[in-house]
Amino acid sequence: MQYHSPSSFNEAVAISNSSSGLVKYLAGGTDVLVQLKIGTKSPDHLIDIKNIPGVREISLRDDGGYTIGAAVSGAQLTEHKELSKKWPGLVEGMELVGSAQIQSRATLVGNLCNGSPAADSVPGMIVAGASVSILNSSGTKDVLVEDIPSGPGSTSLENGELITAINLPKRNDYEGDAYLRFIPRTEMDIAVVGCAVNLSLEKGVITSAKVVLGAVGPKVILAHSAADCLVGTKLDDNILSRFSAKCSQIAKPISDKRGSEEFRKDIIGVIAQRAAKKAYDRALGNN
Amino acid sequence: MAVNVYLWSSLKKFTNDQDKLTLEAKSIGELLGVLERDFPGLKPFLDGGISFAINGELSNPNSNELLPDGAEIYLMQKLKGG
Amino acid sequence: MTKIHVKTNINGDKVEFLADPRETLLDCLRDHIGLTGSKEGCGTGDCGACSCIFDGDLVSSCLVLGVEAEGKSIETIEGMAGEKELHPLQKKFIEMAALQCGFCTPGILIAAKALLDRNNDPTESEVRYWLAGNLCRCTGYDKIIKAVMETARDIRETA
Amino acid sequence: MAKDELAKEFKYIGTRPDRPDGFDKVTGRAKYGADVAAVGMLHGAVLRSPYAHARIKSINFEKAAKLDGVKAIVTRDDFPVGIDGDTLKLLENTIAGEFAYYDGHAIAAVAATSVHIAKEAINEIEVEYEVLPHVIDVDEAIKPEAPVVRENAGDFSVPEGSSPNVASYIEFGTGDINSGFDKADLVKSGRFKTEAAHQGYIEPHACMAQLDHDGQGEMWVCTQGHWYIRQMCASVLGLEASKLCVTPSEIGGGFGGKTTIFIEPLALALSKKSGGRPVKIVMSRAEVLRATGPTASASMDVKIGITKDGYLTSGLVEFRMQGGAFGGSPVSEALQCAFASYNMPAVHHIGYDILANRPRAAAYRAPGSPMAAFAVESLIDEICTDLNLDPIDVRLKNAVKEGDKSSYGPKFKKIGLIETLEATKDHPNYSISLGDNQGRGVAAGYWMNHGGETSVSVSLAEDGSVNVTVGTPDIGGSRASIALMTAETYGIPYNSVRVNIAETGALGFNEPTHGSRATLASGKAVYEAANQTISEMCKRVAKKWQIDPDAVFWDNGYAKPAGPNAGDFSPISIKQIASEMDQTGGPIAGHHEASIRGVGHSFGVHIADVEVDPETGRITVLRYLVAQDAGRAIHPSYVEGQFQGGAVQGIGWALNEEYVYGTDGCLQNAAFLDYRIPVASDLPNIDTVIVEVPNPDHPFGVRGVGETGIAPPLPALANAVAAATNVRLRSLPMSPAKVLKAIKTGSDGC
Repeated sequence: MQYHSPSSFNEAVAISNSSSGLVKYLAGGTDVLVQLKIGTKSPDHLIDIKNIPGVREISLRDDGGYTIGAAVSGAQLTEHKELSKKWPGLVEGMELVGSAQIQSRATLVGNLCNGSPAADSVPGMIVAGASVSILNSSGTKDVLVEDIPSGPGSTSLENGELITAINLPKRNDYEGDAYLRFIPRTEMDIAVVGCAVNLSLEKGVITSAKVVLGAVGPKVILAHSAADCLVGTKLDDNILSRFSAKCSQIAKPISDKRGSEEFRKDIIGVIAQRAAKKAYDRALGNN
Repeated sequence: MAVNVYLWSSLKKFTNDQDKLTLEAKSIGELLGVLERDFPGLKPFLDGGISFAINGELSNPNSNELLPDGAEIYLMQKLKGG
Repeated sequence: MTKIHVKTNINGDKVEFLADPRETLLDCLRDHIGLTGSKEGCGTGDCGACSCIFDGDLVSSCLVLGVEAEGKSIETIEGMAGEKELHPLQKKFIEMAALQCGFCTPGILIAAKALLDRNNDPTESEVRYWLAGNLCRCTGYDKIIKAVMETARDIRETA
Repeated sequence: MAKDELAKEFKYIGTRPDRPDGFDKVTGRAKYGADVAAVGMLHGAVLRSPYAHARIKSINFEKAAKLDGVKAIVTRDDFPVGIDGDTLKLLENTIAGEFAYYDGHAIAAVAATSVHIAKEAINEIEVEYEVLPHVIDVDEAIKPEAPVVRENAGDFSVPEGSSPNVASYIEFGTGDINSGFDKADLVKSGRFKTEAAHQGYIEPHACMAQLDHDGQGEMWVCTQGHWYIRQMCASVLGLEASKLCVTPSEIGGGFGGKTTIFIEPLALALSKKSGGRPVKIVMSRAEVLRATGPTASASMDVKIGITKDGYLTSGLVEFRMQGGAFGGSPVSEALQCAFASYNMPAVHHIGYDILANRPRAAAYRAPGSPMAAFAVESLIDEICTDLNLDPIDVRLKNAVKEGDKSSYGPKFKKIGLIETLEATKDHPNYSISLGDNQGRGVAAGYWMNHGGETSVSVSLAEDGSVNVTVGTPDIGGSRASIALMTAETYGIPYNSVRVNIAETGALGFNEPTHGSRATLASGKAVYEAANQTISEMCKRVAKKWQIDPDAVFWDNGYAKPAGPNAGDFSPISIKQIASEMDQTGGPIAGHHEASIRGVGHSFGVHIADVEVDPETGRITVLRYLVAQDAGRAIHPSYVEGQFQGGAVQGIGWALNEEYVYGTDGCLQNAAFLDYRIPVASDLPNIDTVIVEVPNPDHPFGVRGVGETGIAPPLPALANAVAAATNVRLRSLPMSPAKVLKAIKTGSDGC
């Protein structure tokens, strides 16, 4: 295995394109190093992007949105007060990844590129309408986060393509998001199910809703029809139970060591309902 | 000197269906010898490692230990500990 | 495999070593530098026994490559005590019997120090969640949590 | 000094000084299994079976051997033949012969100049397997048509016509159970199941070994008992035991799992084959979970009769326990613990030790007792609910006391179950009011404790300080407790005692630190050895004073004349005696070797409060109380630590820990990520009450405290969940999915 530590994104992509064998980018490393340890995906070339200038920065763009560098850690997100206030759901999703030790290293981009349907930060990014900036040999492009996951452990990224940053749109008043997951312990588990909800309100009535379900399909599920049943409502109990049932119905989980199909279908509704309530409360208070 | 030996009932098949034996033995070693001589079917059990309770006190076997007259002796499988 | 020359700073000392790029920072600390206080309980970031401070951040050193240490500054359990006396957390752990086998202790002390350095008035719940990445199988955590809480109180009182 | 004089008032015992090894352990200086290296050292790695059951048709390691840096490869062919009995089972488990019996079973091992090369070499070894049918579940394994794990595995005890996977059978009881059931107002029965749990020590197994062709060798190893390691390694390798010197490292937890061999003989064999170079093997966490430990899984039927005013009339248990491919589940211990807390007119016990394609079970804290407690204490709780009786009162009515015959035969001497029950009843936790979805559970637990083979020495340093040398590795503060007992015996300050853990050459045989025996047995032996040196000191002082040795007695660090008739002499301190040793007859040292007797049975009672999320099935432990009879708490902090640690291991076993196997019989959760031991945020404080009913047969009243605490949490939590949800879970773990299903359907299907 060869280790590279380029000082620019272009150099990183160039190294990737000129290397043979399995090439991996290294950001926080909390997945890549585990794969190295257990020997599942031993790369021939590892390209560490952490020494590229700006890669650990969170910046407020002129349009009011945020750009989050590819190597920004979970801890940095949590410590960023403005961002946490505007996108608490997105931040809490990332914050749920692993321990304090993991939080110092793990990144949104890494969590996304690992391709796990149970990735805690991905549903929050999708409901936020986040996009990623991708650099490849022919230039840069912007792609919605929801278009990146393509299946368990896989993404739509082509060989050599590098995500350089995550872009969050501007946050408006009376909007709120939340992410909740279910795990057997209180910490250190992979989500059995997860759900992110983002709501916009007008006079307490939901005008738009986005709902993403995690760990209940081969990749995250955009639950459009569940989101639709929230629009035009004030989230009363009737709506919530319809919403909950809809989410359970949309979920297409498998049975594995972390949970059975039946259990996942059961509790995704419960978790989604709780996430919706939390997002709604936040949207009400967010002005 | 007679002592009373209590065996777990799954061993009765080796002791003519008795789970209490009154045997003449002055020491644990002698007792083990008598058991093996009179009830050869017990040998694999005795060889497999056993613990004793002599008048309520649990211990590993010590062949030289003298037995009080009328002692109440339980033979059990050797205990494991964590 | 060609090894890479790494120059770094560990517990205030300049250190150089040759790392196989596959080696973790934990491997390098233990096998090349002789600092075996950081332990490997899992190698996959689940147990926290290898906790170190890496450029000011609490990390699992099993999830950092040795070559990433180039130009960085690292604190390990071996550097926690002062020249004359133990760190207050170390003293309190001994005093309150917050360790049994002691294997997870270095990682827990490093993690607890990282917490108290940023917040010397944590709630019990904050301490428990902060230390959730540090597994201990002996103590049931009770005395560990109490020792961290008491140390925090002592630090506040002397501050 | 007679022990009854000592038993009353203590100067050091019961205090909480800093442990002697504390400094080393908070500074990272303490050396554990993987923390050493030697000149010329090689690194070992082990090839393990990817199948649950397979015939090994061939092993080809030509390619692996050619890799640069590979120095030795061993397979079963490098081990002696002609071994049988238990030693053969040990060897078979160390390295597979014709068959691989479980996923993770060692097939071959490599020593190379680096870990990376050793691992590469492992991947280059070609093994041809013929996959065979496997069986994992205990109830499946006992069926007559189940795949046969090992041919002819049943021993002398197995009744004719039993399933081929029954390794041994046990049955005992007392009284007429049928008439007991007839006398009962309520007879209740149930089937209970527990999954295997791993000891979960944070330190993976590690050793560094060196073995020459002349059969002399050395080993550094993390173990609870290095004489066991020596004995087992010598027997599977055909070595002379005394030629192998085994030094214990500090040990990062064991809980019973580090009382046997796994990688140690492989390291020795690799060393020998590489010309005597030291070889270090360190297991990965996945190897630990796939190939070491765990405890047995169990399927248990219980039937209990009770009168309407709460007196137990009769009990019947049939336990089926799966202890892996070689047998050895703790079924006999489980049966002994099942009804041990109760004085019942009639009890009967039946047990089966069953084989399955799983790793060979190792001891785990109070082996067998937690499963037994889960079955029996859960059913008693169901009965209390049915009859509307207070669970502590029912246990008090039936609790065993001094003079009662135990459920497995022998009479109890002085025991403290009643005192322990009363302590829980009086504790504020028992009367705190509970909210919605909350419940409280009570359960008792028992462990018989253990003395065992023990050998220690004590020597006086020239300044009057004392060196104590024991053979029981310090896992949880035993250096401190032994130093306290030594200080107490001499009447010298705690800090004037240094406790060393010796290698195998320095003392006679010692059983491991297991069975709650280190403080009990080493403490008792050190007391005897110290008293030898005290007699010697009195003798030397008597010579100096020219009086009869009997006229000198020892008091609080001084030799004193026994009374006015002995003469008028100023007391002489241990310091002075020590400083004059070289002129009064040479070194003063004592030693004691014995199979330690006088163990004291230990009972514990726990109270758990939980809250259950009715929508997700998630259990939160709100508060937890452990009360246990310690006999005497030598160092109360470490006694509490044992209570708390045991309780939390039990909580983990009850809630989330389990072995998850695929249909292929392979372990799917061989990592701490998915083998879910409790983390700090899962738990409340663990409250403790140390009950002290001194063990009359120990000089300081010690009973042993390590084991009992793991048994009650399993039923206490199940009982609390039943109280919170009105649903009884009879199988563990009570994972959220299972609890939710039970809430929805009214039962967990067990």
